[in-house]
Amino acid sequence: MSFLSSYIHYIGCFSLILIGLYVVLVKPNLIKVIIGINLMGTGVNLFLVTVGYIHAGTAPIFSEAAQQPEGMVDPVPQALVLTAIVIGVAVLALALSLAIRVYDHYGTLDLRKIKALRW
Amino acid sequence: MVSPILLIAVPLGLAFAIPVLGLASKRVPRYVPVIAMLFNLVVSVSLLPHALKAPIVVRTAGWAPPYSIHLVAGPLGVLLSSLIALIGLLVAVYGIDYIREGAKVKYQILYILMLVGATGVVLTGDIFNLFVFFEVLCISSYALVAYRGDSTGVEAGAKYLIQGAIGSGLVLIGIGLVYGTFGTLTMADIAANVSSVGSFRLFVSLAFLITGFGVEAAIFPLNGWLPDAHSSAPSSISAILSGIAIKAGLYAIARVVYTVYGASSILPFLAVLGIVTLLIGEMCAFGQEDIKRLLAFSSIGQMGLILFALALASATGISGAVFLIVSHGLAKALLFLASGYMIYRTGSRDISSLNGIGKRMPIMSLCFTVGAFSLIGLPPFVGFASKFTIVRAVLGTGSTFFITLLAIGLIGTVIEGAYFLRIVQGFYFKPAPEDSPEQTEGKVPFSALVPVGLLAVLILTIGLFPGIVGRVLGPAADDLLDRTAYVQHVMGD
Amino acid sequence: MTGIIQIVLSPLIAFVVGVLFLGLARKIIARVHRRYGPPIYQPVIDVVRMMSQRSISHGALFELGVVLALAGSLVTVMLIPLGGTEAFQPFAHSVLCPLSSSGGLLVVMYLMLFGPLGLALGAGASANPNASIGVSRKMLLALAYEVPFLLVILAVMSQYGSISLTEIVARQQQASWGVLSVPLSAVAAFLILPAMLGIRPFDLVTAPQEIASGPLAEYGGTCLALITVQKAIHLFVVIALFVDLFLGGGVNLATFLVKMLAVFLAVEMINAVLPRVKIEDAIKFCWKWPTALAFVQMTITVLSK
Amino acid sequence: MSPQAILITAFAGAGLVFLAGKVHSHLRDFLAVLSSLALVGLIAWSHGQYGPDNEIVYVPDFLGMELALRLNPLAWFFAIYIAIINAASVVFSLSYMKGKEKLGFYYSMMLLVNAGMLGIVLSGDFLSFYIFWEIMSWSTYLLISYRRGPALHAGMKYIIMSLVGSCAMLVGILSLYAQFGTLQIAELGEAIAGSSSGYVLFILMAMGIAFGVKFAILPLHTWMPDAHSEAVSPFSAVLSGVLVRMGMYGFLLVMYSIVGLKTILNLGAGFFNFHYILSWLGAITIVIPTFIALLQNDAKKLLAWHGIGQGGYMILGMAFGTSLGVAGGIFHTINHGSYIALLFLVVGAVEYRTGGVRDLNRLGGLIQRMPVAFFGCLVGIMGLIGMPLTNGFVSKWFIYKTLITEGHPFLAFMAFVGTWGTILSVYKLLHNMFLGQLPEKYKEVRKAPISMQIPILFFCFVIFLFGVLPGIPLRAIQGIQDTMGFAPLQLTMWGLASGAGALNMLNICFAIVIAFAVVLLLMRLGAKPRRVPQEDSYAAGSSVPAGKYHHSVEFYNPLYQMISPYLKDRVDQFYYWAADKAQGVFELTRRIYTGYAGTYVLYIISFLALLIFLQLAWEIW
Repeated sequence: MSFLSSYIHYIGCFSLILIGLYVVLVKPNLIKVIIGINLMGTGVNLFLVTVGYIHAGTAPIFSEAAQQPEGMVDPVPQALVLTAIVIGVAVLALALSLAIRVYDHYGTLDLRKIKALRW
Repeated sequence: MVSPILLIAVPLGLAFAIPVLGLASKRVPRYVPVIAMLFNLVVSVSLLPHALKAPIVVRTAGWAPPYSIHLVAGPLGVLLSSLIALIGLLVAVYGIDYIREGAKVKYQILYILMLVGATGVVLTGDIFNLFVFFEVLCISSYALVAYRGDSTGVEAGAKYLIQGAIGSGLVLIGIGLVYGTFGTLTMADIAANVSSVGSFRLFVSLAFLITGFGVEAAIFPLNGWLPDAHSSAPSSISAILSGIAIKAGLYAIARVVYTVYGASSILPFLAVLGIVTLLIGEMCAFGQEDIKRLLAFSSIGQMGLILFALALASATGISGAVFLIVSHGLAKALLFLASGYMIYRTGSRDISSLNGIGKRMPIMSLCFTVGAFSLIGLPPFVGFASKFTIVRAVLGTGSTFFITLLAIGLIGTVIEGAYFLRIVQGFYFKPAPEDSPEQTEGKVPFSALVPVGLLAVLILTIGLFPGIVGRVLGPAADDLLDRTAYVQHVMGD
Repeated sequence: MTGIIQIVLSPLIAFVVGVLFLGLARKIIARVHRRYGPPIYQPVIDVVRMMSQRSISHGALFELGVVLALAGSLVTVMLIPLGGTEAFQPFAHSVLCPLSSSGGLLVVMYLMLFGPLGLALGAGASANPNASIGVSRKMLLALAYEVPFLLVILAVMSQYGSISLTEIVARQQQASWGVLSVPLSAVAAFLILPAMLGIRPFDLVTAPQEIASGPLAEYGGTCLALITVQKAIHLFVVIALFVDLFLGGGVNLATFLVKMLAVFLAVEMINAVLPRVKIEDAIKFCWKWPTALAFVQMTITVLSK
Repeated sequence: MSPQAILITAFAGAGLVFLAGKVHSHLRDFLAVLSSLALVGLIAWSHGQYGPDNEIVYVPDFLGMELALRLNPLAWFFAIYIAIINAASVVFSLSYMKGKEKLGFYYSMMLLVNAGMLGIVLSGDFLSFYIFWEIMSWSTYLLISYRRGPALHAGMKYIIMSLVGSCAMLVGILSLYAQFGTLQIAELGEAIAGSSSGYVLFILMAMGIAFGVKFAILPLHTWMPDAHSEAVSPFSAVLSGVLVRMGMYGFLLVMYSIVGLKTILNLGAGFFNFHYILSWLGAITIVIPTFIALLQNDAKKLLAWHGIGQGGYMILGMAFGTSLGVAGGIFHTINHGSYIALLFLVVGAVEYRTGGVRDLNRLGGLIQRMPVAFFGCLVGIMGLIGMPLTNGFVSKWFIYKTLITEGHPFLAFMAFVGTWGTILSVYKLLHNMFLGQLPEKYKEVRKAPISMQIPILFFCFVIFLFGVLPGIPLRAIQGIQDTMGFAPLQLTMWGLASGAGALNMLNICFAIVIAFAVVLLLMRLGAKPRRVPQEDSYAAGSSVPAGKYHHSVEFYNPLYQMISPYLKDRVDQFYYWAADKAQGVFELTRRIYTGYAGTYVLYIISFLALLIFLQLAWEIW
C-alpha cells in the first residue's frame, strides 16, 4: 500500500498524459485531437505540480502564522505551471481558430480527408 | 558594454508598440521590424568581441545564479543571435513590399515575436526559460505559417500545431523530470551535479528533451510538419523558418546534450540519425515539382548534415557544424526570398514554370544560382568552406565508423547537386513555357533586390575570405564543448 | 657515299624485281591452266602503254592519292634490309638498307599504311560510288589481315628482343631462323600472305570481275600505270618482309632474291587454284586460324622469355 | 612572370569579357582574343623561371591552411598547351558564334574554364588544386548545356559524374591532410614515402576516381561522348583537347611527383600491382571505344569516342614508369590535343557552313567547296592515325617501343589493333564528309571564313613541325622528367639517338619528300589527263540517275553486323539502370510523408519509445 500511496500522484498524471496521447493518435476528428492535446497539457501540468508536492504540506504563502518554509510545498514548479497553463491557452485558442478555417476550406474536420499536402 | 538582455527586451517592447503605432498611421508598422532587427544586429555585433573573451552572464532580478533566471551570452550564443538578427533584418526589408494583403499589423508583431523567441533560445542559461522562448518561437510560427489563410496554409498550420504541441508537451515532461532529480532549473547547476545521479532516470529526461526539441529541429522521424509548413508559408516566413527556426531547435539539442548532460555516448546514435535525415531529405527533394517544397526538403537534408557534424564531438567538427549553420542560413534564406518573387512573377510554384526565367528576372536568377552553388558546396562560395571543414573534421577523427557515414553523406550531397543544378539549368537553358494566365509583368521592387543581392554578395565574400567567420568558430566550439568552463563561469562569480 | 648509292639502288631493285614477279605470276597461272600466257616483261609493256594513253581525272586529290601511295611504298623499301650481313663472310656485302637506323620495324608497319590510304583517298575523290564500296571493302580486308599480322610481328620482335629489322636479321643469321624459332607465326604469316598481296583467294578488292575492279573504277592512263608499279613494289616489300622475318634474310643480294623467289612461287601456286572468297568470309577466316596460331605462338614466346 | 600574375589576368579576363559583353559585342570579342593571346605570351615568357622565387603563398590563411602557387617544368608545359588551344578556339569561335545568343556568357565561361585549368596546373597545394578543379567543373557544366536540347541531358550526366569524382578527391585530399598535416605538394612528396602501401593505394584510388572521370578511362567514360557531341564545336575542341587531359596531369602529379616511382612499381603483389592493372585498363580503353567510334554516324560522337580511345595510349605510356614510356605518354597528350582539337574545329567549320549538319550519311563531296577544311581534316586524321611525318607517330613510336622492350606484347597488340580501328573509322569521317559526290544542296557552300582557317592551319603547322622535329617538345618533356627523377633519354632534334632502336624523323621526311617528287615527275611525264565533272563516272553502262547518285552509306556494313552486338556500351546501360532504380527508391521514400497528422505524431512517439527501448535493452548510455 505504501508503494502505491507514494506514487499515486505520478500514476495519475501519466495516465492522464497517456489518455491525451491516445486521443491524439487514434481520433481522426480535428476537434477531438485538440481536446486530446489539451488533456495531455493538463496531465503534464499536474505532473509538474506533483514534482514539488510534499505529503501534508501547506501552501507556500508567508503569512503571520507561517514564517518558516519547513512545512510548505515547493513553490517553483507551481510558478512553472502558471506559465505552462498560459502557453496551453494560447495554443488552444490558435488551434480552434485554425480548426474553424480548416472547416471553411475543407467542409470537414476529418484529418483523413485533409491530406492535400503530402509526399 | 550593452547588456544582452536588451536583445530581447527592446524588440519585445517595439513589438507591442506596433498596434499603437498602427493606429497612428497605416504605413509605419511595416518598418518597425526593420528597426528592431537593425538594433539587434548592432548590439550583438558590438557584444561579439566581449563575448569572445568570456561569456557575459546577466542575472535578472538580482538573484544569485542557481535561483535566478539568467542569460549566458557565450561566443556561440552571440554569433547565432547576430546571424538571426542579420537574416531577420534582410527578411524584414524584403517583407515591407512582399506582404500586401491580410492582417499586416499582426504579421509584423508575430514576425518580431518569432525572432525574439529564437534570440531568447540562443541566449538563455535557464532550462525552463529555454522552454518559454521555444514556445514563443513555435506559436508565432504556427500562426505565421497559416497567415495567408488559403487551404494549404491553414492545413499546414494545423498539422504543424498538433505536432508542435506534442513536442512541447514532451519537453515540459523532460523539464519536470530534471527538476524532480536536481531541484534546480539553471543549466550550469544541473551540469555541475549531473554525474551524481543514477543513469536511467537521467537518460529518460534526456530522451524526452531530445525528442521534444527534435520536433522543431527537423530530425528525421519528427519532421513530418516541415515540408508542408515551409512550402505553404509566405516566402519571407519560410526563409525565417528554414534559416533560423530549425537551427534554434538544433542549438537547443546541442546545448542539452553537450553542456547540460555531457552525454558523449549518445553521439554515435545522433551521427547515424543525422546521416539518415540527410539521405531522406535529399531523396525526397529529388522528385519534387513544387520549388518551395523542394527547398524545404533540402533544408531537412542540410539539417541532417549539421547534426552529423555536431555529433563528431571534436572542436573542428563543431566549428564545421556552426559554419554550416551560418552558410545554410544565408543560402537558404536567399533561395526562399528569390523564389518568392519568381513564384509571384510566373504565378505558379512548379519548377517547370520557372524555366527560362533567367532572361526575365536576371538578377533574381543569378542570386538564386549563387545560393544553389553555395548549398551544393562549389568552391568560390561559403558552402564549400563549411563542407570542407566538416569533411576535414570527420577525417581528423580517423574512425572508420564516421568515415563510412561521411561517404554515405557525400552521396547525399551529390543528389542535392543533381537537383539544384537541374533547376539552374532550367533557368538559363530551357525554353520558357508559353505565357500562363497568371503571368504578371511589373518590375521586382527595390526592397526585394537589396536583401537578395546583399545575401549573394555576403555568400561570395565569406566564401573567398572565410577568416571573417572563421575567427569566431573556434571559441564558439569550445563554448559548447567544455562544460567545466561553462559551469565554472556561470556558477563561479 | 655508299648511302647515296643504296638510296638509289634499293628502290630500283624493288621496281625491277617487283615487275618481273608480276610477269612471272601471270606466266605461272597460265602454265597451271595449261596455256602459254603472256611474256614475262608483259607488265612493262602495259605500264609504258598506259603512260601514253590520255585518261580522265577527278581533281587534284584523285592523282595525288596515287602519288602518295607509290611514294610510301618506295620509302618502305628503303627501310627493309635486302640481304647482306655485318659479320665477315665470303661473297657478303654490308647490309643493303639505307634508312636502317631511323626507326626499324615500327616505321615499316606504319609506312605500309601509305599504300592503302593513298589509294583510298584517290578512289574516294573519284566520286564513284562503286569506288567507295571498293575502298570500304579494301579497308575491311586490311583490318582482317592486320590483326594476325600484328600478332606475328610482335611475336618475332619479342622473340628477338629488338624493334630494329637489321638487328632481327643479324640475330637470325647467328642463331636460328624465324621459321624454326617461331614456327606457328611463320605458318600464320604464310596463311595471310595472299590477303596482304591482294591475290586470290583474297583478291576480292581489285579483281576485274568485282564491281568495276573496286577502287580502280575511275583510274586509267598514267594513274593506272603508277598503281600497277605500286602493286609491284608492294608485292616486293611484303615478300621481302616475310623473308627477313622468317628466313633470316640473305647473306648477299643473290641469296635474298632466291629465297624471295621460293616464297613467291609457293604463294602463286595457291593463287592459281583457289576461288575468290566473300569479304565476310575473308574476315572470318583471317580472324580464326592465323590469329589463333599467332596468338598461341606469342604466348609461348612470352612464357619462354 | 609569377604564376600569380598569370592567374589574375586569366580570371580578370573572364570577368572583364562578361562586363564588356554588356557594353558592346566587338569590345567583348576583342577583349576575349586579347586576353587569350596575352595569357599565351605571359606563359611563354615565364619559361625557365622555375626557381624558389616562383613559390608564392597567395592566401596565407584559408581555414587554417595556406594556398600556394608554383611553377615547375610540368606545370609550365601543361600551361602553355592549355593557353594555346584556348586561344585557337577563341579565335575560331569569333565567326562560328556570330549571331548566336548569350555570347557574353559564352566567352566569359570559356575564359573561366581556361582560368580554372591554369589554376589547376599552377597550384602548389592540393586545396587550391581542388578549388580550381571545381571551378573548372561547374563552368564546363554551364558551357556544355549552352546549346539547349539534348545538351542539357549531357550536361547533367557530366556534372553528376564529376561531382562524385570531386567528393572522392576531397576525401583523398583531406585524409592526406589528416595523415601528414600538410597539403603542400612539395612537402607531401617526402612525407608519403614512409606510409604503408595500403594507404598509398587508398589515396591513389580516391584521387584516381576523380582523375579517371575527367580522363574518361573506360568505366568512367560514359559522359564523354554525349558531352563532346552536344557541346558547341569550339568548346568541344577545348573540352576534348585539353580539359580531359587534366586527368592526365592529375595522374602524373599524384603518381610520379607525390608517390614517387619506386613505390608505384612495387605497389601490390605480383599480377595485381597497381600499374599493371592501370596498363590493362589503358589497353582496353584503347580498343573498345575505337571500335565503337567505327560504328558512329555523327561526326562529333565519332571524334568523342576517339578522344576516349587515344586516352588509353597515354595511360599505357605512363603506367610503366620507364622514362621512355612517360615521355611518350606526355608527348602523346599534347599531340592528341593538337589533332583532336583540329578535327573538332574542322567539323565545326563544316557544320557552320552547311547549317548544322553533322550526320555523316548526309554530307559528302565538300572537298570542292572547302579545300582548306579538307586539308585540315586530312592532316588531323593522319595525326590521329599516327602516320609518319605527324607528331602522333613519334609519341606512338615511343609508347610501342616501351611496351615491346618491357616485354608486354599483348598490350602492344591491343594498341596496334586500336590504331587500325582508328584508321578505318577516321577514313570514314574524311570520306563521308569531303569525298564522294557533292550533293545538290551543298553546291554553293562557301569556304570556311578566315578566322576559322587561321586556327586550322596553325594546328596543321604544329602537327607537322612536331612530327618532323620532335626534339622541340621532347626537350621540354626532358625538363619535366628530371624533376620527376627519371633517367634522361638520348634526345636529338629529330628523334631518339640510342643505337639500334633509334628514331630519325628527318631522314624519313627527306626520303618521303624525294620519293614524292620523283613520282610526281613520273606523273607529269605521262599523258596529261583531262578534267571531267563528277557525274561523268563509270557505272558499268547503267543509266546514272541525277541526284540519286549518292555516295555510299553504312560505310563498314559487313563489319558492323559482325561486331556490333559486342560493342554495346554496357557500362552506360548499367549507369542508366542504376539511375532508374535510384529514382524508384526516391519515389518510395517520398511516401513516408503521408500527410495524415496522426501518423506524424505516431512517428514522434515511436521515436521516443525507440530511444528508451534502446537504453533499456542494451544500456548503451
